[in-house]
Amino acid sequence: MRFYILLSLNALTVASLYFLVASGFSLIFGLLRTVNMAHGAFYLLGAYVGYDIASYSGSWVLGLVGAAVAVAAVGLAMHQLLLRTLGNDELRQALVTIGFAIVVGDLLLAHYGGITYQFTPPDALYGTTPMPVVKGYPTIRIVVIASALIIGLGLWLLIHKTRLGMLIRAGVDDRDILSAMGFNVQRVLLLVFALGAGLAGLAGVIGGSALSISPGEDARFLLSSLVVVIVGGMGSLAGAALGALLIGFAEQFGLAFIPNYATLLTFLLMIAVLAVRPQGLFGRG
Amino acid sequence: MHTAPILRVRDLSISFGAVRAVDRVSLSLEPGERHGLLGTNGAGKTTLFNAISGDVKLSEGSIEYKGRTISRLPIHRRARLGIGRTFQTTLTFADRTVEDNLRVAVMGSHGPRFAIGTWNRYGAQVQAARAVASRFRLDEVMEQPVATLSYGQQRELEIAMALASDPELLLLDEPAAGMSPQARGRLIEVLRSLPRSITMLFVEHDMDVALSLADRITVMRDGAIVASGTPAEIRATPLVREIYLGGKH
Amino acid sequence: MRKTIGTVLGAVGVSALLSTTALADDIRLGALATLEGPFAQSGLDGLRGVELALEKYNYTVAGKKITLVKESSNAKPDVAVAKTRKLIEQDKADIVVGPLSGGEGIAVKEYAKSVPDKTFVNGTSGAQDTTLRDPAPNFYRFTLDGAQWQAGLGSYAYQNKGYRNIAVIGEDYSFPYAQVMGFQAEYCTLGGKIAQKNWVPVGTKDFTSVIAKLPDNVDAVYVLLGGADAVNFLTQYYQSGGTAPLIGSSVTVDQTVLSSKGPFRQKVVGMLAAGPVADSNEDPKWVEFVNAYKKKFPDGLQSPSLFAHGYYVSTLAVLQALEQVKGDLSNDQKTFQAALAKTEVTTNSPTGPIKLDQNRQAIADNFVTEVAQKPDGTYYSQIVKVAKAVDQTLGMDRAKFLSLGPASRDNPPCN
Amino acid sequence: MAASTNALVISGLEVHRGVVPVLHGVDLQLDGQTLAILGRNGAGKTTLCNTLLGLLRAEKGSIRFNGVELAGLKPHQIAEHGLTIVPQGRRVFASLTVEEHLRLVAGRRPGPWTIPRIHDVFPRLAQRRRNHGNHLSGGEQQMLAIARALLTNPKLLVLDEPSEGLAPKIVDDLLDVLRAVNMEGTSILIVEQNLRVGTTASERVAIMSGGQIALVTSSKQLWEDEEMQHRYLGVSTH
Amino acid sequence: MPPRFLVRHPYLLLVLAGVLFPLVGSEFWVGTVAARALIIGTMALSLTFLTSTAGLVSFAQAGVAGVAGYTLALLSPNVTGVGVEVAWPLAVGAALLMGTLAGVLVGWVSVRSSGIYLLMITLAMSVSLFYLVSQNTEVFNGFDGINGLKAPVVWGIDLRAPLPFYGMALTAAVLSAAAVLYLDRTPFGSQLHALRNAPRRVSALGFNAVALRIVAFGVAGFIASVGGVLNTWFSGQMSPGAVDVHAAVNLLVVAVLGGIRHPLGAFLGAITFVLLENYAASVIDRERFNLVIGVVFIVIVLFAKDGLSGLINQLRVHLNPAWTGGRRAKTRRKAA
Repeated sequence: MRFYILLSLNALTVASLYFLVASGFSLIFGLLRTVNMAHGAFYLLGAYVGYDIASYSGSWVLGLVGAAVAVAAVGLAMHQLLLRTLGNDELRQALVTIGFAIVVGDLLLAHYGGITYQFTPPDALYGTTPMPVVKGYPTIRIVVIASALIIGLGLWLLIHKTRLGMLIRAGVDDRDILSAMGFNVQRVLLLVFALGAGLAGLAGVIGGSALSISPGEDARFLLSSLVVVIVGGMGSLAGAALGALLIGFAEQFGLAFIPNYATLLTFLLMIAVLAVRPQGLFGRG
Repeated sequence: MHTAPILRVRDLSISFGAVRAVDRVSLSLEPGERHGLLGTNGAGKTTLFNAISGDVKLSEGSIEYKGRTISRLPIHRRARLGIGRTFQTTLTFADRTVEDNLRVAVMGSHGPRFAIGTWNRYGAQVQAARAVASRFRLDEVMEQPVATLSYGQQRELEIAMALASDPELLLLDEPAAGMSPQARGRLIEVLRSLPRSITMLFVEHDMDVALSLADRITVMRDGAIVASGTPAEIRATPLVREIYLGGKH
Repeated sequence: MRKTIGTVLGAVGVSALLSTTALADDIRLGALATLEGPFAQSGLDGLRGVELALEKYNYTVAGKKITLVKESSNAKPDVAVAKTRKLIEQDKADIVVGPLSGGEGIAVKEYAKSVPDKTFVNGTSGAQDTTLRDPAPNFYRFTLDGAQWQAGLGSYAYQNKGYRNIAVIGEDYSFPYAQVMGFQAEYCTLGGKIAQKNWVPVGTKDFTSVIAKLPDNVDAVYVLLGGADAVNFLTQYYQSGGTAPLIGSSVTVDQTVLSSKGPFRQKVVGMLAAGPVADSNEDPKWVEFVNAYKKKFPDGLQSPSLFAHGYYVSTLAVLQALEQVKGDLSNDQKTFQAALAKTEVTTNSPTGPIKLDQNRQAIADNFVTEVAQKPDGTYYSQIVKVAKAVDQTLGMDRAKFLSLGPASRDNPPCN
Repeated sequence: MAASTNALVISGLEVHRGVVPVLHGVDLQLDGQTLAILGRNGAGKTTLCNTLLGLLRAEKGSIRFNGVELAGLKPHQIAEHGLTIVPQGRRVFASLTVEEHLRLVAGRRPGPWTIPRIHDVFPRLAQRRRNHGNHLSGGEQQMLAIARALLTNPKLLVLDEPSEGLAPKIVDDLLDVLRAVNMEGTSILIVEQNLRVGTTASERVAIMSGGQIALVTSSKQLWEDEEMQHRYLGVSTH
Repeated sequence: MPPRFLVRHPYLLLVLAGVLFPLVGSEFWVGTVAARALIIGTMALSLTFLTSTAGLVSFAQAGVAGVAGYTLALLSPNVTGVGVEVAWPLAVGAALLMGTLAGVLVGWVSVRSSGIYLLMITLAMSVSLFYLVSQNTEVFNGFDGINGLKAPVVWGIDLRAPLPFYGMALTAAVLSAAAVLYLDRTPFGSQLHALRNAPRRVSALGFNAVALRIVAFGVAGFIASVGGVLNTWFSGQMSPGAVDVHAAVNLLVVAVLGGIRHPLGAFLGAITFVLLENYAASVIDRERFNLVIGVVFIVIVLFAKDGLSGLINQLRVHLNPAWTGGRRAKTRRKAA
């Protein structure tokens, strides 16, 4: 019993982290139709930048905020310099972001080297929170779950309850008509791109605290984001949540029971979904 | 002489989500008949078309072609049975030559498919393509990429491709859409000159084209058939005038 | 016009092709390490070892200048072979030191067979079969293999720590298999039991579900993870409230991990491990080595890792043999290779004497260590036991050892 | 009387789709009144609308509104000059509720149109407040598209086939609303396939054919001249 | 002026250059750099074939090549002790067959996806293969892979020696490229082009578009397998690294560099890639290869839509307008 509860908690943690990363990825795709293959690089960049800010300032929270802001800025720069000129050519957009990801990944390796970094979160977060049945669960992992809930809820409120959210939804539905109604859609796109990139940076700090930061994490989280949104449906927040949960549970239960094929399981899940429902579970088709 | 209908649509309905685009439509075409479909935008003509050609799944009802139920056959199987079609927005192989478009079209329903000899070995198919081209006066532009043709020529190619596949039932979706008056006239001539071995079902906005080409006409509104008859009968139906012209106050 | 362009292009092309011809009398030493990807840090440290050794000889042997050519792989065997070929064919290296990781080692050994007139000296790659089965006559390994690196650990855990029942968690590939084999050779022979073996896919980052599966009643958990994975595991283990003591492999709490930034380090003090180096070694030659390392590489690790050490002693062996043959690489290097096979690194070795067996595999000392913290806050490994002159068959008869077959997930069994 | 303000002058407008020219030299003027553009499918009517709104790029020519050149401006900049559209196929936002549609555009420009007034004119929209755009009937969607456009308080309202798929009763209501809108000073450009709607909605009609304006005449004249209908529209009432 | 037949068949020049290359290149350049470029080019050719004719993109071609590579490894003598040893022609045949089938499988699973979605589902399949082979130890020997593979000795010629190996790689590359160029001129090629232009029309004409598409993936699978077999011999081993996400990205990079709209762009891209790999390192810093390749890649995507082959085409037109291709010039004359 205790084992299964622990497993589920772990699956939830992993799902939360995947959701945090994938939500930004999905958001960007939803409005801009851009498959941002540099999203993993944004995650890793956020993690490193957050680490630097946190160790310099001594404040983990400042690292969290700083990483989000810095990565949002980098995202904006990438959008303006590389993506904007390509218009609506999805394939070339994906390709150029692959190039950007290669460059960022290599620069990070050059600057931070191959060693593993790990945040020193506030003492309150590093340790174990007592819980019934399972006795205790790592506090930082509860923080991960909580942040996913908060960010998820925040995004939901943003999209469904605010004026910006109305603009975003309208933009997803019909970009042209929105601009013909007098809205500067380009500005909304930029804002969303920055938001999506910032989320990746934020996730980098949270993921770097719960796990660790090292080269290669960029490709890993890009892949996980891809799988999550492909299963859940590109551009759908609920889809990202569902996809993250499915992948998180498949991965952790797989690791516990068929460790040798755990990762394979998640990819087979994705292929199965795609073959039957190419637009993903929640995707519009 | 009464023969069995070549196409029989029975109680066909098609829904997209909550919207019922085609609502219990029944229709039957005699061999050799030229049948026009009229109706305003959104009346369900193209959806009905797509259902017959296999592009759209039907929700209810059935479609029979030469006595055989084809409701569940995939598009290409229907095409091989002799159902050819054109598209409202030109759907050609834009960066290939006219010749290539036509000879591929010739091979579609009669093969060979997946042929990997050089074109020299498929003289009959190439000849057939040339024959269709000359009927549409496309032989002068045989080696030009389609994208460099004028709009009118592209429309003609659109129809030529459907004919190249040697259909028994030809579905024409607004064949003259966007063409200049002269081109229109030429197109009508070509369509008229087609042998009666080809049964035609066409959608047309241009009442003149429709009325002058059709033996029978069916008028649709909001997914349902509201009138059906010979051109003369349709001309005299007040309902049709109202639908099509808004009618006088 | 077009002709001119063609001529120019041709000229540029030809000169590019010719410019790489070797200079006459130098000895060219190729060094192959991983400078890309997750093992980049280890590779960098390995190259530091090569440079330290060369510096010791002032880049000269018997009046001949030694030119160092570095090349980087990414821990993938095919890349390692491609880069080795580049070193040999393009950079005209006479001798190659490297590679760094297990799979690379086997691939390079296979390649070595096709160029018998060149000499290959392993870097730190620890796969048993690089030298144990089907060895290449011109491939030498002056470092211990994965199984040897655990020598002393099993008996120390059983006898000194009193562990009788342990669980294993390791990455699912040959290096950890070999390490477990080395551990079991002592531990299981003494009567220790292994309650559970968990092999997790390479690249797993979240181990908590495996941790949850660990039995409650074990005396210790034997962890065979390295680099970022080790950092993640250790963090997650303590966060999950793990209390059983940990035993590490050769790379679980080495300097690359102990130098990592993160709070997990507070918890690993006292953790048992074994490997070819120990930071606290009081051998003056080790101290000298460490000081030279720190002096030359102020931004290096706090203490040289086993990668720096492995590349260092391997390069030293090459230089020693070169000195002996007076830099003579003629006769398809046969003279040099014979000298190398007999080379013993003793006076120069920071970690005790090293000699080769019939398969050109090192017999050397191995250290059992515990993690400790210095007053300045840095972490290091402290020697608790030295296994002397460990050979590749772990003291067993060669035929009997070979009959055990290659190490795998559950071979050899623990009984 | 709203004449002589909100004047639109289009001259020599050329637009391509890809490499194919769709509009070749459109000249048209609208002067504070209502103008209907009639024409067959593919004559270039929708292309003209989309170019006016900046959704398509003009290859050549000029679009001046109240003396300001609009060609080359972005859609939202053009909207700031008071142009708005009720697009073909309504194109309401599927994931916004009726209420959200209205709130999104209301109050951005001063003018007579407010949400309460919209609810007054289209009580059906008030009832359907919480429904999403894709859960409305065709007529309701059309009302919403018009409401959305009116709430921007436009100086020039472009309607692209507003009668498409609507019941005659609804079309009549629609025409009443448009008349009121025009009375308040908004110019109206209405693109239609339906002869009756086009001629009823406006005093003047322009007939488009082959990407050009073939004829500008009074609605009355076109409605009565069946020969003219036949010649330009390919429809006839005889 | 070059002789007429060379103008008419400019590709013959390339073949000639390939044949003559060993006369100027060192052993390393021939046996390692050029051979590797030809192998990578052949694998990338499978992608440029798919894209330039059928308009399909695939991230799975490295994986498909890997299926062939693993099949060959498992049926050849190796030092890892896995698989069954059979005669080498049989092993090669089986490898090509399995690779082709893998291509067919990729096409079949992804049949409902297009564009960017197709890219993602094929990436997922490729990554699945990676996890399968790296986590299965019984058959594929997991992470460590299969070692000690060698090209055979045929009629006394040791195919693993640099020059014979180069010859073999060149032959394979030329034959694959010729096959692709030939297919382009057959009805099947036209049908694939049709599929790229207007898949709906293709069905409406009576073609089974699904089958056509799957066959295209099969052909691409075969070509990738040719590259996969050579690559396995070239590296002397087969391990998950050959089918990981980096391998998939690299192949896409190669194809895009060379120009994904022309089949032969694959070889241009491969040559560039291999040269960069060997020389970019010495230009900036030995370890910063990825930085260079990333920047070059971005520049190509941004400024040369059709990659290097596109640039060369533009240059050719610029230098000699009459070379625009006899066909179009002819039509113009006819039309006039």
